[in-house]
Amino acid sequence: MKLLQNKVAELFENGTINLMIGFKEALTKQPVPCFIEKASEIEQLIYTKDCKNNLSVYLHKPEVKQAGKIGILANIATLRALVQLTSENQFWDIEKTVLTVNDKEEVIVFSDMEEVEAYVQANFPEFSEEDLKLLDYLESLSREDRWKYWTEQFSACIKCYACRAVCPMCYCPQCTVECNQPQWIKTSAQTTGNLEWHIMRAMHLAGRCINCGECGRICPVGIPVHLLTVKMNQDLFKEFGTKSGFALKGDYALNSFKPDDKEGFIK
Amino acid sequence: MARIGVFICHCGENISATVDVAKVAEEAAKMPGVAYAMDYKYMCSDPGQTKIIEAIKEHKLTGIVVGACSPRMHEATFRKAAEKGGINPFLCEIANLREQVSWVHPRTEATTRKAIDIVRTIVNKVSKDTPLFPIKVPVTKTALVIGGGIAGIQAALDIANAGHQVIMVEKSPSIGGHMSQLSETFPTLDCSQCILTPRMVEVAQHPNITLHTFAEVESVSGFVGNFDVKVRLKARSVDMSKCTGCGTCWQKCPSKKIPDEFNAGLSYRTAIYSPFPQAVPNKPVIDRANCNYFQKGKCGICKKVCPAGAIDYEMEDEIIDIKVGAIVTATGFDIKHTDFFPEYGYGEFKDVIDGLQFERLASASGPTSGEIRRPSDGKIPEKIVFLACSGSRDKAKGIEYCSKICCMYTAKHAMLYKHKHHEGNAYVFYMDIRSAGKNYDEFVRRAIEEDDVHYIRGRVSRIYEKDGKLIVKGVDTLMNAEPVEIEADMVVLATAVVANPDAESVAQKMHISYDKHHFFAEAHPKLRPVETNTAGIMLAGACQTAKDIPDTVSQASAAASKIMGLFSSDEMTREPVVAVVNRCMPPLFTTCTGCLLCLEVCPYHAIEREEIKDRRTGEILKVAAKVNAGLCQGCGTCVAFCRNKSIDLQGFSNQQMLSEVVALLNKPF
Amino acid sequence: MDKENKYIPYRVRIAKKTQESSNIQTYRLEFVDEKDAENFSFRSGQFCEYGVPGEGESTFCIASPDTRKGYVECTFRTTGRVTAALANCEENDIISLRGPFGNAFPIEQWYGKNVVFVTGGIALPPLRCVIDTLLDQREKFGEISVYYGAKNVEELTYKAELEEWAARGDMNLFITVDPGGETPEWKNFIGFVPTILEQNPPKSDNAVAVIAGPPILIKLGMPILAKSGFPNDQIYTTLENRMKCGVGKCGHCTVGKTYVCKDGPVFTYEEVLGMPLEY
Amino acid sequence: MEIKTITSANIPVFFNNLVKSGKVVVAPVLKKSGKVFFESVQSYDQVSTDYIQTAFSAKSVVFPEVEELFSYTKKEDGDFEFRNDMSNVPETVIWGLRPCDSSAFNYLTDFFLKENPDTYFKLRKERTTLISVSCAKADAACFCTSVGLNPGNVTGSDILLTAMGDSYYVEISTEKGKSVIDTALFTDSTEKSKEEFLAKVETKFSMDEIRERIQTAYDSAEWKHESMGCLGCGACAFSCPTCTCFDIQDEGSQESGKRLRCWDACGFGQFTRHASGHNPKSNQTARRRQRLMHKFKYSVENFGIVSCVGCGRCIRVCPAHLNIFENILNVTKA
Repeated sequence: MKLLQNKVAELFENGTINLMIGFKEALTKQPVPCFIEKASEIEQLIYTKDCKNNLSVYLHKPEVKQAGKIGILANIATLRALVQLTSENQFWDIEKTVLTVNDKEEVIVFSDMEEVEAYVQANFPEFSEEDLKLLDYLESLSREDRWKYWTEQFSACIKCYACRAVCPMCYCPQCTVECNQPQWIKTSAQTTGNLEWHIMRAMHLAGRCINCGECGRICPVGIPVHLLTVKMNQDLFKEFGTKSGFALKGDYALNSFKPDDKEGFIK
Repeated sequence: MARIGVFICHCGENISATVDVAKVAEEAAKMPGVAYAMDYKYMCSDPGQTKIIEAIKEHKLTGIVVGACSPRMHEATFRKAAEKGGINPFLCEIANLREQVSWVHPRTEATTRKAIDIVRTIVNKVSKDTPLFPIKVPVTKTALVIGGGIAGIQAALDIANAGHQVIMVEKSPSIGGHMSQLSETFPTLDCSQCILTPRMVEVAQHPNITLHTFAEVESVSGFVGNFDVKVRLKARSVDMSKCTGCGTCWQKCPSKKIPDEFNAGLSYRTAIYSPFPQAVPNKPVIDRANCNYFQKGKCGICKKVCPAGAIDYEMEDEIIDIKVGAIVTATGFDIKHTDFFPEYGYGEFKDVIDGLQFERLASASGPTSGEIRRPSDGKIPEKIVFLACSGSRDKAKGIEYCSKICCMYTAKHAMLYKHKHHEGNAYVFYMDIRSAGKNYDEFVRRAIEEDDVHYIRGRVSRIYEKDGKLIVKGVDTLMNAEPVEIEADMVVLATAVVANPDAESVAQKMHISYDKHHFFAEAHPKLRPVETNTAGIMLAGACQTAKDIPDTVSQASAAASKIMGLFSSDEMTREPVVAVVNRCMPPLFTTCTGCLLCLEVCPYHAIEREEIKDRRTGEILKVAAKVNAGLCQGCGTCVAFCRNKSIDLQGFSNQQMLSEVVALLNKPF
Repeated sequence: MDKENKYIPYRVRIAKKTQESSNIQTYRLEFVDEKDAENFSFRSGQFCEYGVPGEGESTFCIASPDTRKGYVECTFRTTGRVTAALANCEENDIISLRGPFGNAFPIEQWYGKNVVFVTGGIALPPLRCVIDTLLDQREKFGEISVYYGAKNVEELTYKAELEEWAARGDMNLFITVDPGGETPEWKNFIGFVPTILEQNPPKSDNAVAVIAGPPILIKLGMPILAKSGFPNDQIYTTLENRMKCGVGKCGHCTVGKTYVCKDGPVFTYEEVLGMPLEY
Repeated sequence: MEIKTITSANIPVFFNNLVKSGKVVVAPVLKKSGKVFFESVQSYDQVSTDYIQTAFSAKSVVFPEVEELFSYTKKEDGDFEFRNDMSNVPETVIWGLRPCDSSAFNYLTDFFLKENPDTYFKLRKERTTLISVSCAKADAACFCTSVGLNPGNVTGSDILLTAMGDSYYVEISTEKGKSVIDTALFTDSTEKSKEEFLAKVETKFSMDEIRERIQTAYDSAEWKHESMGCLGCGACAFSCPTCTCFDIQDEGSQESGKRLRCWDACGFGQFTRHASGHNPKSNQTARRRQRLMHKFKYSVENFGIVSCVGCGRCIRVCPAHLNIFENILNVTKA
């Protein structure tokens, strides 16, 4: 912990960063995001394997961007998000310094995104076993039962959009649900509109989701929404061999056509 | 609520025979937003249009729907009428009641219901229409002609003579194409080269024509008026500026056993070569695949003997970028060769030859200097059998179409042979004789009646060799299907005309469509036979379908005139049906996220990165996508792709599309 | 609004549609139900919710003076879904109307005083209602001055009315367009409204000022008026935050604890100074 | 106030009798996700008894997520017909609210009915009976004692039940409460104090201090830092028992459909955005400040009540783990 704090202190001192996004311990004893603007606050900084939040989502916030030079303490999901976001041209307006703590508890300060890319590729995470188990279970259901499962789940949704808010890939300044000319999706909390919203979100994240699972973790009504995008990613990998958050020059299945594509109709 | 007028056309009886047009108009009048509805016999006629114009004024219409034929037919007509009536032409939409309804359904109530549904969807769309204004784009007044055969030559000369710049790109070392290989031409029997070579020279010397031979088009991007073309100038290994065309190099070249393409494989050429004596430019290239120096690293004789020091082995392909406003595709054709016909000898009998080979045998510039001698032993054949329709009109061979020129050139071949050897016998097996064309039938009759060519209506089943003779077994269907067997010295197959082997890839480079035989597709088989579906790209010659010289030349001139029309003004107007990235007030500027993933999906490369800057400080405020309205073809791929609907297609906006769907789903009954 | 349920609208018919510029139109609305017409009364400064069922509601002030009964007028610019749907309406179409909501200008307190109006762009309509109310009882007021500007000539609202006002001769008009927005025929001022106001300051004795416009005009204009000697409680403005309910419930329009829809939209500069900068 | 007692064994009987009486009974139910939600139940065995706080409040009974304001139909002549029928709003009993929630109903009632009374809320509130259950447990997010409430607080409830071993202490505050009491099951109370059975909720701050310091808190420099983690979702507002912001939406075509009011949240970036693009509360700092100032200052000024009841839901639900009482403490720091 000290190692990390010293490193961050150094970054503040030599002017590399003027805002550090990291983790601190909350009253409830769990690690929560913290924002360090002054060297005096550095000692609250912690990093444990329970640091699950994907902090890259904060890099979209105008208040955070204002800082200009930002340090970010990233877990592997966050690193993937940073790689994916770079491939989507999202970081043209900030200077960021990326830190991580590896398995051996060494603090790594990446000098550029290429290094992050290499690190991600060398430590690319598998799908979580828990997710796979649930997905397998859902696969085992009949079509009708699966449909029932999801309609039941979505009927609880109240469209608070917390899933969107925590998602680093949901950075559109105006989400499709907010487009009202035409109004694609009913924004009132009714079951049909909910289904449309979640299906749409899954489609928009297919091949872009970096499997951090934040949306499922934070859903106030407990819908495992992340399974949808995880499943999409699984399928895209199976069908097209693409992995999101893997390369800076993105390989996005939905915007590219390759001559050896399975579907010949497009030729 | 908008005030929409609905005009239902009977199209004579084309629509009214199947659809209850009066009912459609009556129902339309009840639709929300419709202020006026009527039906009329011919909406596209002058009185019909006048009715539209008057109704717009009288009923203060804010939009109109014309239920008629496909918008491809009369959309422009009705939009002009709308404009005359005083409303923006893009507030006029067509409900296709002919192609989508009356022509494809029987007269039932359901058919009329479908017509009403279609009108309803379009009415709802029009209620969401916004005025659009044409886009002006500049025109680069240079034409690219791809292919230096007679089609390309004719088109290039016509355009150049009209005062515009022309760039001609020819794949082989010389222009001239297939026509330069021909002996005499039907139906006049004048010498092909005699009429062609002056044109070739004219191309070479024309101040408005830039000629690139031994060159290929690498890629085409851009759009009508503004194409960006990359041309690969293949390495000739000969410095054109130094070479005098003296011929020393090819006389001394030791690789002499390369089948000569110009003579259709009937003779050999060297590795450094100029294809034929009248070649334009008459300067050689090195065929690196067959050159000792390039293959084995030894030789270098040509370099040693060249008095001008023009040989350059280090020369590399060069890619040049050119900007052109329009393109003539005149890439020509190929023919099936004898190996396509196992039943006629697999290409193994030397004396079974194809029509092009016969041309070379009959040509004064050919390997036999115009003497018709058979390839195997050089003897003058006493009996020649000509087989018309070799491959053509043969479903089993996969070629259903008629190659068009074979009937004529077969008659010509037989005639040329008979003229040279009055004592010889010429037989022609044919299916039908197709000799429509000025003086064409007379020509065939002359072969039969004056030159004593034996025409046998029937197919040849087999050809085999026996005692130095080719036994041709067939039937004469006019003689009670009696078997016919001819002992021939030579057999000439009028093999089918086919597309070039690389036609598919050429079409893909040009973004033009092609048929299943890889012949390029015209925009409309009758009314736009010269244009392709890609605006600004024209077709000339046999790359479109089998054609004889007069047809080819006519089409080439037609293509040229289309281009001259295009070049007649400095800018042209385009329909505003293009995609646009939305813009709004600061601080948002646009809802576009600048992810630029759409750059990849645009087939026309019409999307670019835009930096929105503060007007005073120049600071970048936002990065977003931007559509180049000139390049955009309005295909809508980006619209479908954009996650948060930041791109919309003018005239087919999300709002309009959804309103159509909603109209269909929310119908009152 | 005396209806018990504030959310059930009146039905009103578009009696007249006037295209002010390419995307600005004025509707004269008459009640479908005569009883509604009798029950409906409003005061200058109040606003309504105008709606196209199926598309939603949009908030505009009432643009016609409370001295003219039997109809209400509204003027709006097409900016979003609802305004687009409204703009798509034609004469005789029926739309929905809720209101009137909010407070009003204390016109009775202005009797005998000079009144200065400062406004820009699409913010003339909320003041036009006041100006016409004053003109309809012209004798009760002193000098009436109007400072009005728009981005360009095309975007000036109520062009015909501006000419009528000019022809009256009993009011001072300072009509301006932003630099670059003028046409060759333009004879009036060129420059931003605050600039013109500063260069031609109104007399502040025995006078009240009313200012309305985009947030930037209000923010720049009010200090200039104050500098010209208008006391803070004699400068009035009308704020236009996003509104949905009109009755101080939905929360969209809040400026601090203040609900613009219920406590406003008319405020004095003094009141505005006491609010956070959230308008 | 009437004090009675009921044996624990009789609680299910009382509950099931309420169901049988034809009322809709809404009670806490444990869901597969491990969270407890209010929903309509048929029998007491569905009811969860072991929970600190439900994930969402019960406000949706009187202020539904989506409420139909009216439906409309366009007639042939282009005129509209507006219909609003609330006759089928059921008599509802909310069972198992925590005392903080029932006091939230007091605020809601003031908010909706004091000025421009809201027809819809009024009717729903009239037809709702609140039977609360005091808290025997609390967690680190609970802070009712800081906002002047306590785990056994009776305000707002029609009936408050407090478990005391094998019986319940019953406080009946209203006539409505009395009317649902099944006299056979209840006996008069043997005066025992309920205090010892209540949870101990730590006081995080003193409202008296906050009340004073919040007057100048708008300009605190801490807002930015305190809101840095806020992602602008609506989870806090939607789970809050006193948040009342809503949006009005039309569903349907221009021919027929309904006008709905649905929950909205002041944290959403679009919430205050003008059609022109101008946004008076243009950043999350301003929006978070609005939410907190509203709870602790504005509602005091407008209604005389702090509109935060210390239920702790927003703390538990926040994806960024923002803590409302920490925020308030920090922005009112001397």
